[in-house]
Amino acid sequence: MSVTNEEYRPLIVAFCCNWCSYAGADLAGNNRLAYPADVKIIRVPCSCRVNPAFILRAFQRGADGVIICGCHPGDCHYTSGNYYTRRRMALLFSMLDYLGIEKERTRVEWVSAAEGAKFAATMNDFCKTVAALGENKRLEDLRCKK
Amino acid sequence: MQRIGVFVCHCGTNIAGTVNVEAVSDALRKEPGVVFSTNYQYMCSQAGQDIIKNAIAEYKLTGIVVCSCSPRMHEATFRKTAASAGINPYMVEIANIREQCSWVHKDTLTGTEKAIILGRAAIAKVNLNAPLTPGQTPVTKRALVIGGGIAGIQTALDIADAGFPVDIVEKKPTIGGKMAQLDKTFPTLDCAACILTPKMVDVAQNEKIRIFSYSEVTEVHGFVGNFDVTIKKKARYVREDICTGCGACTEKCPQKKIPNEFNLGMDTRRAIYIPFAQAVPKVATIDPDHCNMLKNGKCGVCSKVCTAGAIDYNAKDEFLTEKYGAIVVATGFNPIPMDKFDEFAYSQSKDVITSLEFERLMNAAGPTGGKLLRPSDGEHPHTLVFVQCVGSRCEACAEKGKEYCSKICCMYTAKHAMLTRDKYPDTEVYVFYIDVRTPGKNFDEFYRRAVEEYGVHYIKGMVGKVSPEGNKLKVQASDLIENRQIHIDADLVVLAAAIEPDKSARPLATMLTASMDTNDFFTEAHPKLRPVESPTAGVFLSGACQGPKDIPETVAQAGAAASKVIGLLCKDQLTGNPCVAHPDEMMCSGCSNCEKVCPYGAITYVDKEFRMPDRTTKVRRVAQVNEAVCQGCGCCTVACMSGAMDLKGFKNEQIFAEVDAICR
Amino acid sequence: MQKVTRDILVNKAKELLANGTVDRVYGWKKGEFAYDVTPALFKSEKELDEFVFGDFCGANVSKYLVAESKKAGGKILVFLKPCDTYSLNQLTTEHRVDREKIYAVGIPCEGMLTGSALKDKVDSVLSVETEGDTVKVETLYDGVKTFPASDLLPDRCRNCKSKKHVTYDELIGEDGEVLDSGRFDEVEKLEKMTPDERFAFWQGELSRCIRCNACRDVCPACTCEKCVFDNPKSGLENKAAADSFEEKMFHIIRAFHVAGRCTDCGECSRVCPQHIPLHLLNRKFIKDMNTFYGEYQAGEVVGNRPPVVNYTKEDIEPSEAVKRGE
Amino acid sequence: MTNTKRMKEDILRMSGVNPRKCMKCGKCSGTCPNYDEMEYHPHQFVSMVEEGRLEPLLASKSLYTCLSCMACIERCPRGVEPAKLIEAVRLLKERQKDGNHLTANDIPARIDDDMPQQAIVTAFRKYTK
Repeated sequence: MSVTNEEYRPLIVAFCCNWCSYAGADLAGNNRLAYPADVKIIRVPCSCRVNPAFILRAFQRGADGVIICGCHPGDCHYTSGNYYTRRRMALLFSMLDYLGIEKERTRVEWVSAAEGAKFAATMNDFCKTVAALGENKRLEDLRCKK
Repeated sequence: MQRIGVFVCHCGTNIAGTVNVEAVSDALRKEPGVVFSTNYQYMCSQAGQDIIKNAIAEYKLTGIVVCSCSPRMHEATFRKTAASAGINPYMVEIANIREQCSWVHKDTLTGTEKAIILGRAAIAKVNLNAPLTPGQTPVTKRALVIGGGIAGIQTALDIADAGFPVDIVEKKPTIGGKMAQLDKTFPTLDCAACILTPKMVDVAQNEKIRIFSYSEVTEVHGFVGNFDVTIKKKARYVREDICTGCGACTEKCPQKKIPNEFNLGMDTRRAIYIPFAQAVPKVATIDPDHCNMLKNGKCGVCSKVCTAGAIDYNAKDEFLTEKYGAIVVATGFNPIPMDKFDEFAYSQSKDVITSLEFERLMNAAGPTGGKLLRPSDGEHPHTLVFVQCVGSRCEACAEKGKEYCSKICCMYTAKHAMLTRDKYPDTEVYVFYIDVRTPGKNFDEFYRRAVEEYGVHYIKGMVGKVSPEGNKLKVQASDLIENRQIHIDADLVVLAAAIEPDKSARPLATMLTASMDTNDFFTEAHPKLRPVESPTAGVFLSGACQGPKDIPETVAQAGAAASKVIGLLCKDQLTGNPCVAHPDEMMCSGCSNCEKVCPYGAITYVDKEFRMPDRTTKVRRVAQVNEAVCQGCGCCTVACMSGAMDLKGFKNEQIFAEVDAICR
Repeated sequence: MQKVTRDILVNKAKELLANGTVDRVYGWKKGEFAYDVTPALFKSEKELDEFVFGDFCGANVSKYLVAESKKAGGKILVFLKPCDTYSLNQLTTEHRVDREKIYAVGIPCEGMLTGSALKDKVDSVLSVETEGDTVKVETLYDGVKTFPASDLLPDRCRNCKSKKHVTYDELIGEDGEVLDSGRFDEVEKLEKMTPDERFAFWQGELSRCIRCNACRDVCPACTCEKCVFDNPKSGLENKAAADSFEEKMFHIIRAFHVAGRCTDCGECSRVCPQHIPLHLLNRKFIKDMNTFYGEYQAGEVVGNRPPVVNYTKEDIEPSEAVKRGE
Repeated sequence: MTNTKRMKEDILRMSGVNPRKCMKCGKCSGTCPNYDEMEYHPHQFVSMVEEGRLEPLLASKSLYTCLSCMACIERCPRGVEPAKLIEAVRLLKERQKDGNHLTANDIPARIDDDMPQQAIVTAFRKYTK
């Protein structure tokens, strides 16, 4: 990613579960609810498919923020996947914070298939937060930056 | 290396209006593995699909990337297209450049840039895709219903009606369950036996249905379509095939003082007994705990009086293993024990009874022949107090009560009060309630009739204390509306005990790997959309084992569960989801972490022999995934430290590749 | 310092070998120096001559049982300190050892000294002796020096979590109690820093990492058949850390993989040649799990379900979890 | 914060009771052995504290007619513990009485060898606002 642009744009990776959040993102599209193009969505069957290594890899390769979206607790298509996500991410985020990495760069949001507006609002808010933090310098592979 | 074709859709102006589709297809042509890239007005149209098919043939494509609308829209379409042109449908990936790009971004420059990145991610993924084939498993066309109450009976009848064989396993000597013990049913007041016993007879006579009464499920193996179930037929010491149910033995047995479970201990039965007149199967059963012959070999009266020669004192428990395609749980409920509720003096006075005991007292076949008489002295009671919510809605102490509303008590208490006043107009009937909950067809009308026509005293407030004094029960309660404390000298106090799932449900859930909530009710696959299925494929729920229910609801759910079973048994083969977890046995450490998080019980472990590089063999414990049961959530892949467990279609390396492509 | 002597242990080993209860013994052997005692397997009474026991026998031998207990032959005798028994239980829970093949003798522990702390204080050690709480060190150039034992104790012993053996077949001496240690104090201190200070702290620590993998290789929770970092197919393969990211990546992922399974035995920090306080990463996870999901001690009971592979419907949200320190 | 609101918070803090758990079943009052002597009954305490109607409670004799038999705590199906709430209202009332009967300065004069220190501490708490 080039950073020579006059305006800094963050790079956001969003992991969305197939059943709720990905559908929520589709609904945001159907309703033409705009959010920044900085957000790139990766589809996973369930938020519990997201390995902490995926998140670290995104940061390594230059992502400035990573957000994981899943079904609301209790609504998981696979009954319990997002409960595990909640535990894993609570622990991982707390660890990243402990290592001094800005806690605003990671987020978990529960977005249902009906919450297109929430999806767009969440992404707008997250982009704004991450943009305010600036580039991710604390968790990146220096070789990936030109 | 894959040979990938990229197909960018304009979707009219839906995509092309914001995204420079030409630039996208040009940019993606340069990606590794891409041998063909084009764009077209409507990729999903017949003409668009033909472009894909022709390109597959012409460029010998092995992978397809379609940059179009959401995969939730047309992934299936393009997979079919690919399959019809001879490549594996799972070699198709969709880059969502409509819902998640052109529709949400206004600027052509950023839209185009993002579309290219999304396309790149899809190409990176397809490069690592592998052809997937859904597994096929045959279906055993037989169902098992566990529990022979009204829920189990209705489910079995409905399944049998569709032509499939069904077995009912009932732990008691007869089917019928709780409904057989009821007197009248609300809100129509028809007699429970009159509507239930014909169904029991139907079950007995239906040649598709086998009844294993006095039996229990002891082991369950296998998975949807292919369960192996071990059933223990407890020794009843009477040969079912010979016994005619004449009842001669039950009259001659010298052991007379055994509390009769069917009448909740309010009268007695013999050591050899038939639970009630309309029992199905109507055969006698010997109670081994009380039979003299079985205990010390001294008696044998029943054997002498049995003209059919059905008595067999040497009978043993029998185990049989049967195959089933589907299992329906219908284990029902019980009232909770009342002995912990000291304040209501249930253990101190015989005249404090539960509602189920009241049902038996009012029933013509009950211990009093249908006359309402006090259990202590057989006198006719004049003042009756009904207490609602005993143990229900009770958050304070879990070992005593239940946090949930038991749902049926408001209605049956109204019924009891009404029937009492109807039969005995000389009585005064008080009902103490917290709320009267009557949602249901004709339910509130029924309750109002109890108040308005039958003059039942409904008092908002709870009974604080019942103390036996002489032959009276002193009831102290509050009347919240009049803000006073009431003292009533009652003759009979009836407690609407909370109901709880049958104790057999918890071990059964473990055997079935079906999940339960903290109250031991079975959980549904989805609380709204799949209310009669358990999260474990092939296991269905019927009746009160899933939550408190009245009879019409139970019957409705029983029918719904049956229709789900029929839908399953109709299939000759089950086609699985090919995107399932798959362990790399060479790397698996056998730690069981994946097994712990699997919501479907799809993971088991085996000890397997491996050849080592030095030609020795080593036995290691490794995970096995049952592909027919796995639903592909991928939870196990993260629980696996070594990365031995991976998810087909969403492999670790595929997701890494997507991340890398996006962050490039 | 130690209340049990070498002779007690050797006699016990000889007795069990003689009566056929076991056919081999895991213990310790003298290293090159007085302070680098190493775990070793003894297969006969004669070999036991080389058996040593003293204040530097800190190595947790439970991990050696992963391979040893799967081999043919009879039972293996192993002497376990209280903290080692937690590891053995955890390994049993994960089916990594065959508990039936192990004869565990619990031994009391008064804290084990570390060679690294000693080397920080003196050079050219010839011999070390302890008398009570005083450690007498004979050196080549500086003569005899004495230190209080507490100066040479690693953090895991200064903040010992338990003197209770959670599994054993036999016990030498009296069993102790689970202690109320201050093992999370250091973590709390870090939590109270600003993110910038924390980042600087960890940057300073982790940048020293030379990726020797000693922490992983000694860790009784790291027993995977093949580590993700060694596996080209995992997408995480990384033999040597090239920059600060990869050092962090390795240690975050390693700490995450052992989260809920780490018994806080402290071996990682003991063996780290760069003196990185790796236990502070593991303890952060333990502390978080305790506060978020209720007290949990890995290895306390066989068959326990670690919090990371469990859940309740009322769990804390990740956004709340990171806010907690504010 | 209004006075009532602060008083309510004090009561809830002192008692540790959450009156919102009450489902208004009245079992506490049905249980109460001294019901007729009480102007306000246990369930009314719970709902009046929740509604913030504290003045009538503070003025009521019921504060002293509660026997503290704890039957209502024992029987409450929701674990609301009305007796603790009544006790807290009573404490609040005590603490509001007049001014400070005992100030810190008064204490040294009252200390002698026979006086247990506990008694002084208790008295100081009881007789001081």
